[in-house]
Amino acid sequence: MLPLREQRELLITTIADLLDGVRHVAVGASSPIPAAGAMLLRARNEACGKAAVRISILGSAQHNFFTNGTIEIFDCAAQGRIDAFFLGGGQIDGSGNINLVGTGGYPQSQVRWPGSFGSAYLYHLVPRVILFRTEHSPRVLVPKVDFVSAAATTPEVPRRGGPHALLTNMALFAFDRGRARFGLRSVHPGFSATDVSDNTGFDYDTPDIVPATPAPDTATLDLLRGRILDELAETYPAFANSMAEAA
Amino acid sequence: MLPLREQRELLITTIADLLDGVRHVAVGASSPIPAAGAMLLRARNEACGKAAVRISILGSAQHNFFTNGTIEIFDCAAQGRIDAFFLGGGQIDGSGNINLVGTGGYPQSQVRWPGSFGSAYLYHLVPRVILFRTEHSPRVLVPKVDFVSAAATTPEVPRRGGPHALLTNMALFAFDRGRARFGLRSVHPGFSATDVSDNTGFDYDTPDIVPATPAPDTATLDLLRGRILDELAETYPAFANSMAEAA
Amino acid sequence: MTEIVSLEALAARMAPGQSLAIPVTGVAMAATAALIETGITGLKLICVPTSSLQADFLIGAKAVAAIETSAVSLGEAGSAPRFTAAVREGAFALTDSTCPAILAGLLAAQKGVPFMPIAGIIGSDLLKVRPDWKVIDSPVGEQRPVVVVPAIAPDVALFHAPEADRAGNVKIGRHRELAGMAYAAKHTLVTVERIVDHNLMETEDSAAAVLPSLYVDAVALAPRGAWPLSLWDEYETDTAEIARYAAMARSDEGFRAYLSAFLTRRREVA
Amino acid sequence: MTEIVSLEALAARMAPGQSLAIPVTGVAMAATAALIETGITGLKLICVPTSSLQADFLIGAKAVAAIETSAVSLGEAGSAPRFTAAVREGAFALTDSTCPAILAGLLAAQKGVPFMPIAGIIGSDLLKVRPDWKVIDSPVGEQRPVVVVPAIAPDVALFHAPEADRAGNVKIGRHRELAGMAYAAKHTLVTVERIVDHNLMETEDSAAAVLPSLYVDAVALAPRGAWPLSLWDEYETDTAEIARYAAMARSDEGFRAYLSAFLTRRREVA
Repeated sequence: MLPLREQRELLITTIADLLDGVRHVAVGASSPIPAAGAMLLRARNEACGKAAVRISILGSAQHNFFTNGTIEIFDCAAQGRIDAFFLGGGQIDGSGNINLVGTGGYPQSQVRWPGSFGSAYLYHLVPRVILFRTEHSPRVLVPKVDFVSAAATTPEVPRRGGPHALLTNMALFAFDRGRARFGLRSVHPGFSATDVSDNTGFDYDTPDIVPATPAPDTATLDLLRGRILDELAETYPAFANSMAEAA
Repeated sequence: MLPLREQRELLITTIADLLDGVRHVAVGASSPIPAAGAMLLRARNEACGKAAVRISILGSAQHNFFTNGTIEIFDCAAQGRIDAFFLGGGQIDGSGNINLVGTGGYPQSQVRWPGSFGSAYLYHLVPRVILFRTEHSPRVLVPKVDFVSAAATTPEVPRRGGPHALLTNMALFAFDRGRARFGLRSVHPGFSATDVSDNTGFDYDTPDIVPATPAPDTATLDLLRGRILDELAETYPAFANSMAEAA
Repeated sequence: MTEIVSLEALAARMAPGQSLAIPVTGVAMAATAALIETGITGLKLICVPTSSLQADFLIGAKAVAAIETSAVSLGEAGSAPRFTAAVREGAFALTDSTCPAILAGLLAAQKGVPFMPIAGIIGSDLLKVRPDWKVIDSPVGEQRPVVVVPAIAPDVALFHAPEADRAGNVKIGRHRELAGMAYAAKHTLVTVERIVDHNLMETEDSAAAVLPSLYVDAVALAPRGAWPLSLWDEYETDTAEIARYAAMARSDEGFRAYLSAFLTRRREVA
Repeated sequence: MTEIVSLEALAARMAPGQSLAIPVTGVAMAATAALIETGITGLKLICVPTSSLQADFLIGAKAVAAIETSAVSLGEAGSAPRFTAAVREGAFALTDSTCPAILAGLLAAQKGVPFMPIAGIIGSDLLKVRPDWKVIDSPVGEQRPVVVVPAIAPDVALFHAPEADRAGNVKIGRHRELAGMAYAAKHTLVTVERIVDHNLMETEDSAAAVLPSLYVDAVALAPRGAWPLSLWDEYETDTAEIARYAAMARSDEGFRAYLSAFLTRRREVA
């Protein structure tokens, strides 16, 4: 397994790759790794003259393009003005559904998480939702969530939004919306395809040859350890510090 | 018939009386007489320690309590925060319905007025709508409007809003919502009940003795010719001027 | 990202047949002149929620195929002569509305829903001439009949404002219906009195008065760009000019003469 | 008209059993402490659209009979311990929602309509646990299934802001959900860092950041009234204090000790 800094750099780089082509990515509060991925994409696009990337970070003054209160990010998504967003989940199932509510009965859940936030809405409306959850275990990645906070696919109703990929500490999965099923795309350095199957509670497709998730190249590392850390420091000072200290 | 200034002062005073008890009155653009009536009520209430009156005048900077754009006056009415409003009409019928659209066919009306504005909405929501139209003639006060911009009563749906009174250059009518019918309340000095019936195209109830609309008392005239003119000058400089010059 | 362009380039972004949302205050009169000079036709005007000189201009210039509005009027200066004449002639598809219904339609588009419920209206003949509106029984909440109106998503929203910054953030003050138009529209074009070098989003207070560049496709400089109409804190309505227009535009020829002089004057100012 | 009152008098305006709307930013923590000191019970909390310390405080103090929320969490400091425990115990009626649905419900109340349509949500189990929500076929406009949610009209909205003027106009900056709460609520109570002598509505730019006094029943002065939470431009979250709370409130006894010290501290400041 990689050291913590390298693990994070791999995740950040993978997220930047997953975001390739988006114009506007929104990032929830307390999401430094997704924010860093979006910042890396923005920096890369600038360097090679590609389209500018707008990053909205909830709770950041500098990355706030909104002036109409809490509702604006949701309206903006409904208008098709947000291309990518991140969701997690106490549970994520093999059909891409997520559970942010709890397990062990409802409403008196024995394990209760905070609640669904905007997931039930944004999952329908944001074209490229990246499921990001560092813990890769059978208790998180389950066959069927106990409570569907947000459904990944709804054949009965047209929608532009839904899961694009699932990224954990161990692997990257792509999501096939037609089949409502994940496919393993790559395994992070230090883990094997068997580690992944041992720790995943749901069925998924596995290619004959499972590639390793590519590590960031030197140019990317330079950005990550320089400009991106500086940009992160505004919104996530503690995280930026811990990354710098790990150097 | 009274001279122009006295006519106007009578209308303003009558409007102030009709508004007695309201906390928040909204006045459309280009409505100096209704605005003056509201200002008179405010001044009177202040003088005798009664509840303060809030006046919203569309297009006035000083009488603007709104910060949420064009929609706010409508939302505010829906919330029950506006007690009184004024509407006119190219036609007003005996059931209290008003027509702001036109006559002679639709959509190719041969006489076309500007349009319904917010009437179809506000008539339902503002408890005390005062119909104010200076011209008192059979072409304005008709048996049945050619186009119902806003309906006075809708027994099929509960509503708090609707017409309270109709004030013209000639007379004041009260409106009975249960019967959807006007009743003559008073006739302005210089006119008779026969003048009113000769010039009204719809049926209405007439009391055995038709009182004269009371003229403003001295205290009221002092307010009208002093403070109210000053207040009017901010929003309606031309009107305030013409009132001052007529002195 | 927002582009800062010339008034002509801004006008050239409109295509014949598009729907165009225009406001009551913050009216882009200079851009309207530039638009008429492109020879545009077939516009579907959406007045938010009414219009005065701007709609009358576009109608007189035969640029309008359809109009949805709660009213067209010159206010103190009386009825809008080209609008009134065009209605009589049946020169365009006329869709009468009521102010909050137009704002409700835009709000539906802002929220990505197909329709919006709205209070009042029941009993109005507008329901007879608007087959696209319906009265339904409220499916949830308090049980009562309520009017529903479809979403209005204009192709383009066009307005005039005091300031934009270099990033394309636009100061709209309290006139939040301008933001509402932009949220609902596919594209938004804005003219401004001036372009400032500082970031209008910089402080909490200044940001509150701003439509973010996120919604703004292009900004063009147009000093006194609302003239002869007013622009809130900046300048008053030129009532003499509006009265002059009202008198001249009574006939088609008078309108042509007025428009021609207006366009010439604009070219000279530009 | 708005009254300017003491924090105690403001808290005394809430009655047991009322529904209370509370926001995510601009959280009136000092007023919440004053409210808990009145011994209030049976509150129906409406989190707009989520809550953190404030809801957990009120729940821990046994003041809450019902809660409608999209989430309760201490953010970086982890789960909200009293909320989590109360859910497990079934200590209140729990109504789970999703952020934009709470805002849509308030918007319906703002507009005096019984319901509001909202995009998304279909497929979520929220629809199973919310019998007051429905999926309908859009009655007008684009034909597709759409979720409708009922209006939410809170008895009271309570928030904290930087400034009010003597007339009761309140500066809310870009945080327009605070205005949305006030529009929808029957009564609105506001605490502020300071009361200023000038008219906040005076200029177009300053007015854009204001909730008008029209919607504000009472204002009370409460310097650092959001502490230990942040107040946008004014002060940051006291993360150490939140972490201390998170640790202590794991048990009911720990929560009682924390709350007691918090109330004492507030009385000493006041």
